[in-house]
Amino acid sequence: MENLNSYLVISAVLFSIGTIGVLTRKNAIVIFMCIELMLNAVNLTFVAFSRHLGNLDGQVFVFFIMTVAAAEAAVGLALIIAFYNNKESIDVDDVNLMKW
Amino acid sequence: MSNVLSLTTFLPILGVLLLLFIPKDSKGVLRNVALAVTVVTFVVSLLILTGFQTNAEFQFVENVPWIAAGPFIMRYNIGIDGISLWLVILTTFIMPIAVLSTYTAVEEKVKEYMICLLLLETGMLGAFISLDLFLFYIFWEVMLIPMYFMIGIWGGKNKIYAAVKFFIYTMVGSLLMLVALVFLYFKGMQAGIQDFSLLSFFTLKLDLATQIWLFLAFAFAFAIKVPMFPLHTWLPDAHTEAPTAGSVILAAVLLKMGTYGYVRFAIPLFPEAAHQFAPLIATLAVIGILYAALVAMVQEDVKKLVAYSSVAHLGFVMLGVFAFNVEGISGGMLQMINHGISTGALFLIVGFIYERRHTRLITDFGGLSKQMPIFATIFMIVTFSSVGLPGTNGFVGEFLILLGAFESQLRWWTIIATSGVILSAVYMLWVFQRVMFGELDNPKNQKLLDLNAREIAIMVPLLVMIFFMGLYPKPFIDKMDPAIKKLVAQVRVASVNAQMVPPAAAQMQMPEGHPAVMPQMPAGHPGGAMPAAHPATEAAPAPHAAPAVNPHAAK
Amino acid sequence: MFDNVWLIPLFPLIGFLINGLFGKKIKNEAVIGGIGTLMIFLSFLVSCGILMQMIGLPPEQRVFEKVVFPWIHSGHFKADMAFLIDPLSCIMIMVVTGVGTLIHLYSIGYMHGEEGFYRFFAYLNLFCMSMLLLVLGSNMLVMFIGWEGVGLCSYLLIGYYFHKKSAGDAAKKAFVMNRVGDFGFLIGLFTLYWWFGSNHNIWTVNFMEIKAASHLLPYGGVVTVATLCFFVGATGKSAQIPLFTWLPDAMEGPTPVSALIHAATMVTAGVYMIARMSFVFVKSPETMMVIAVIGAATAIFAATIGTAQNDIKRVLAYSTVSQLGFMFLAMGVGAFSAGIFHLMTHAFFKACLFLGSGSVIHSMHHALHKIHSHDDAQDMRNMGGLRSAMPITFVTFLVSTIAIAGIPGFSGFFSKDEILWQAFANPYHGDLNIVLWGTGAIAACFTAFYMFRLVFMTFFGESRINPKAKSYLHESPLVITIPLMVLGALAVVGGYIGMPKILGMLPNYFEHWLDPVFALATEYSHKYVSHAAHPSHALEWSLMGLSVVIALVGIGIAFTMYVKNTALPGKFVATFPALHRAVYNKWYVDELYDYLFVNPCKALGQFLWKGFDVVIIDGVVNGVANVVMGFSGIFRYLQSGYLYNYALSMALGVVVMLGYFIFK
Amino acid sequence: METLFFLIISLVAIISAILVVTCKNPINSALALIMTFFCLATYYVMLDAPFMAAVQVMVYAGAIMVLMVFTIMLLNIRVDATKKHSHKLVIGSIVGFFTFLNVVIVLVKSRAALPTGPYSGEMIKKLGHTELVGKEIFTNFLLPFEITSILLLVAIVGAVILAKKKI
Repeated sequence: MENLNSYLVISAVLFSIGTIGVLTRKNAIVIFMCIELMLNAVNLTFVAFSRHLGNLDGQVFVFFIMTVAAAEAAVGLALIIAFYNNKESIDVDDVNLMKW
Repeated sequence: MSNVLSLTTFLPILGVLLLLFIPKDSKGVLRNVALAVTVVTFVVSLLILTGFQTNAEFQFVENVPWIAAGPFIMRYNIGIDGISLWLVILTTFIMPIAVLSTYTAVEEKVKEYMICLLLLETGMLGAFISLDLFLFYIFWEVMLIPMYFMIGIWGGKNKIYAAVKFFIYTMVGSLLMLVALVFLYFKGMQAGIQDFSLLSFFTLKLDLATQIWLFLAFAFAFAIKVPMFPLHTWLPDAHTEAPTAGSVILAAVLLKMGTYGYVRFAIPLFPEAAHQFAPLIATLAVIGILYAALVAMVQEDVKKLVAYSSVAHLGFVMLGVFAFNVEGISGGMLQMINHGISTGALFLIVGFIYERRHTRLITDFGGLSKQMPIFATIFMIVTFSSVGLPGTNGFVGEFLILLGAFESQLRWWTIIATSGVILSAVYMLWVFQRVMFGELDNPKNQKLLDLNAREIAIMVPLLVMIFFMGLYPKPFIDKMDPAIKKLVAQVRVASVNAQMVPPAAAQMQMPEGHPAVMPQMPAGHPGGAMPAAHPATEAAPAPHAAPAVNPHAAK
Repeated sequence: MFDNVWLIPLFPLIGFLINGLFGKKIKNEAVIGGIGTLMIFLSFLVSCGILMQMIGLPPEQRVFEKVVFPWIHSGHFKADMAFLIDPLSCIMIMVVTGVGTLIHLYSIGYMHGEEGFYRFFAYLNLFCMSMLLLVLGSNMLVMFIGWEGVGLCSYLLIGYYFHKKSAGDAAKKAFVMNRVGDFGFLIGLFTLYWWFGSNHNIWTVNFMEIKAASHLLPYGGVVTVATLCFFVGATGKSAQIPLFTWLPDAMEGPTPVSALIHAATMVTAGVYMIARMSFVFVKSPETMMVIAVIGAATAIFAATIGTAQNDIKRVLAYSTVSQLGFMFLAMGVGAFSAGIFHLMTHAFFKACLFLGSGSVIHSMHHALHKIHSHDDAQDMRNMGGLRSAMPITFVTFLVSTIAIAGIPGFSGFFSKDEILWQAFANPYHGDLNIVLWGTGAIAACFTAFYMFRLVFMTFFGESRINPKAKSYLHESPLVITIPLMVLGALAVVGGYIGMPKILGMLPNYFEHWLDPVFALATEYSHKYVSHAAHPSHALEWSLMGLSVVIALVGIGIAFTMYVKNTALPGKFVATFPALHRAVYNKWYVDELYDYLFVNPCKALGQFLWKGFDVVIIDGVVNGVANVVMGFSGIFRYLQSGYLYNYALSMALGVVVMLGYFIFK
Repeated sequence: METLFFLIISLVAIISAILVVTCKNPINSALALIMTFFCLATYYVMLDAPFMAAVQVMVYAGAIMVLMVFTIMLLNIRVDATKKHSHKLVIGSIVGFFTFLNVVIVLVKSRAALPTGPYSGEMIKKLGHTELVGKEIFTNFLLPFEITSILLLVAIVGAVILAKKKI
């Protein structure tokens, strides 16, 4: 296997790219995908550490994160659809009901 | 039987669960179930009364672990003594009456209303029986929420303003209390106290500076709830906007929470500080009495008038409590119950005419005696009870308060406060005259119906209590007497200590807790007048060196 | 028999409960009135029994205390519901139940057909109960129940015709003024209790215990404070300066009420209270002087007002105030038994006068009602010449008037003369005595004048009533005239039990009877008064003669002005318009009080509410809220509502915090 | 050999991640994301976690991404080329960069702890990864595992309710 650090660096890169995506994109679905990317980056860290420490807890966590991600996907996409039904758009710039 | 206290407290919650399964639209069923629950609670609470032994100990104590979070250990520690006993009974007594009064007054969201009422009951009972400070705080906050909704949803025109004002006023105080509570806990930890139990805090010996700050925080929270001048302005608004049952409970029980807080927590926990502040609080109480009476006199809205009269009455309670003698505190406790009954009754009375006429302006009435003789009679009895006519309950409490305060160092305050007796007659009789006497000239009033059977049934228990407590208050006083004596002893020792701190500090080498070297102070000596009391804070090490356990604290 | 003393207040209470709760259902006036009267009559019988038994006992054993049930026990404080029987309370219960019975009987006739007949009797019974508690109470607190209870009943009965605004006002005024007095009473009570407790560890409000410990009290000082406070209580209840203005207004109540409450019984409570605590009062020479001066001043002040009133009941009301002044004068000069004696005789003749005036009003009202006239049935200017129409009323009224005017042979003479003599010859006030006596004597002259003015205007001369109504005037029914006759008889003979020693015909039973009660007071007074001057019998005889002359002068003036030369009063008014206006308007005391107390209080209340409560306190509260609102109004612009802004700030926050922990 | 493989996979993963962010068309983004997921699955294999790799492919690349692609197709999203997002782009990139910087600094400054657990690579290979993970989940993490089922149930209900009617 490779050095722990290389995995962590890859994970950091992926996470940062995901962050940038969340912050810059307007399409709600893309933002959503970027969040998945960030989650996966964290998953990678978990697995890498788990392997390094010889402890399976991290992998169990990944398992749970996946569950959460799945649930999130279901609800999040449902929200996007509901929003689209309402506004004919999934641009987050059109969502500003929380304004003031 | 040993769990009767918990049973009483949480029966209303069971009632709430029951109500959840009843459909929204069957209003009659909802009302009857709520009534049944409160009546059962009252009956169960009578078991407490019959099982109560007349002594100074806490009884029906239940003490089980509850939350242990790191250094914070909260226990479910409840129990009652003579001081809380009657307030518990008062609460369970008032609740069926309050529920019954809503039968025609509330037509919307009946289910939610009843749930609020029952939750409120649990909150109030819980606060009265808590012996764990943290538990008390939780119940204290629990009370707030249903009341907030009751004012905010079922209130009058200006309900949102009143509800928010009520909530924020109380919240400000209780947050301060929370801070003080946590601080007190850490102080206790240093002295080896492991939990939030009130009884262990009683044994805690604090230096005067700490006491003063903690007392101020507690006193502020309770002063808002009482409410004392000048923190009273939420009360008229809350009372005016609240629905009848809300006003009744607010006046009868919720306000007692403040005065009870002083008697149960602020004074015995920080007795020396309490002595320091007695003149200040007595001054505020006396100002409250006169001020509220004068303001009540010129009110145009009957309900607001009654609300201001509450402020005046509770000023009397505070005066009695801060007399620090048995007569004064007994009077204060009695007055709490009396106020619950007679002001509760007054709010019910205002509710009756409001339901009929949908106005509370005094000028809209006049001459109602002719049309509503039963109502007039009841109103009059309650009016005189509120005025404190001998033979009714109001007198006994007021008299003992004034007597006790006169005996203590608050003599001059008492003389001024006594003139409140005149003013109370002025404003109550004036409103009675304007509402009930005179020509029945408003055509809308000429078709008013007299009280119906339900309304009379609501009032009868209150009237019975008015006379019973006025003519034979002995059982009430006897049950609370030992607990009050204990409290007075606790406070008196502290007052001697408070005045003796500088010499005590000088005699640090003396065997600790040597009461023999302290000359017996005359009981009626002004606590705040001694200039020597303040430097105590600089001599802080002295009390610290003393053992944590106060040898005088009666156990 | 003594053990049954609790029956005395119990019977009226039962009457009150029956009539109060079921009176509306009973409807039958005879039954309601019968129950009310019977109950008070039963009390009267019990009282008689107690009196008989008491007479049978040697004087020093004539004290008995009966605890009915424990009332308030708290800390040091202990007050039981307990009754005290001694010669003084014996007299009082006899007067209350006796006169009370007669007035109940009278009311059956007088109140016939009134709406709320049952209510009236219920209140009347309640009043009797409270009054009996007041006089029987063995401690200050039971007395205070009665004290306030009679105030309550007075309120209820004055406000009996509640649809009249004036009645409501008068009722409220009476209660509030009484409350001012109660304030004094309470402070007095507290002072005494506190002083005994803190100095001698005697925590008591019981009269007998205080009496036993009264030797500990100092002369003056704290006792002056306490007794002055008690005296304030007495002025409220007994309508003395400065708290007298409620009594004339109280005439808004039905006439039997005026007779029972505002003449015979309740208003004398203050006198009774001072007598009850004579052993405390005499310990303060200052208070005694204040009482004497206030009494004398009230006597003359009210008498002057009485001369100009036209309402028959108002004249009697001022007369009552004036007579009460005499009683206080007696108390102030240490003539306690004389004062109580006057209280009793006054109860007879003043009750008779009020009931007589009630009889007149009843008849007038009836007659005016028949012709649908709206003339005032109580205004003496509408009366005149009633003598022939109402012979019984006239005779009893005249007898009582003679009694009050102080003509020898009638009861009023004995008591009033005794008071005047004591005012002159008492050892307390030194040079002030002559002033007190002089004031009293002039007041007596005024009394004779306005009372005979009343009689002349009402019963003599030509009839001024609407001629159409004249034929409807008739004597009242028996149920009304019997009490009149009984009281009239008492007004004549009642005085003989207390005949002054100097007349020598009968021993002064009354004074002997009360001796054990007031002996201690007399003993205390010896400590500081000089009793060197012992005025001679000759002086007493001559003063007695002088007072008779004074009375006759008063009567003579009245006769001249209102019978012989009826134009004189008009001329007098024309000559001194300002004086007449001032007297007619009661020296503007009401207006003065409005100006000094009532209006400032209202204005202050308005200011505190609208100015302080709403503007300052709520201003601060809402101000805080507004400041918060203002800030949040600015900060809310941070809430753009755009998702990326929130995400950005969150990420930024995470970065900054992480950075802080890394680089710290 | 292994290092080279790792580098290639890393390159693919990073490029496809960048593509996820930069592609104009969401479908392309989605495809790039799938690519990234596959790369991650490869990493898991390399880390002796074949079960995780399988789950990664099935759940993420399979289920979740299918859901997303369906949504994109269902909504028929237009390419969002029109709107400007210049300042957002800059600030977002800066924040992202600093995130990266932070993480890297943490990595540089810290040292990993020594292995503590009992599971070495050989052991995993011998006993089988799936079995070990299964044991862990069904013993130590039984309660959280059961609770996830509630989470999923709630998510299903929520999704149905949200998608059902117009809000």
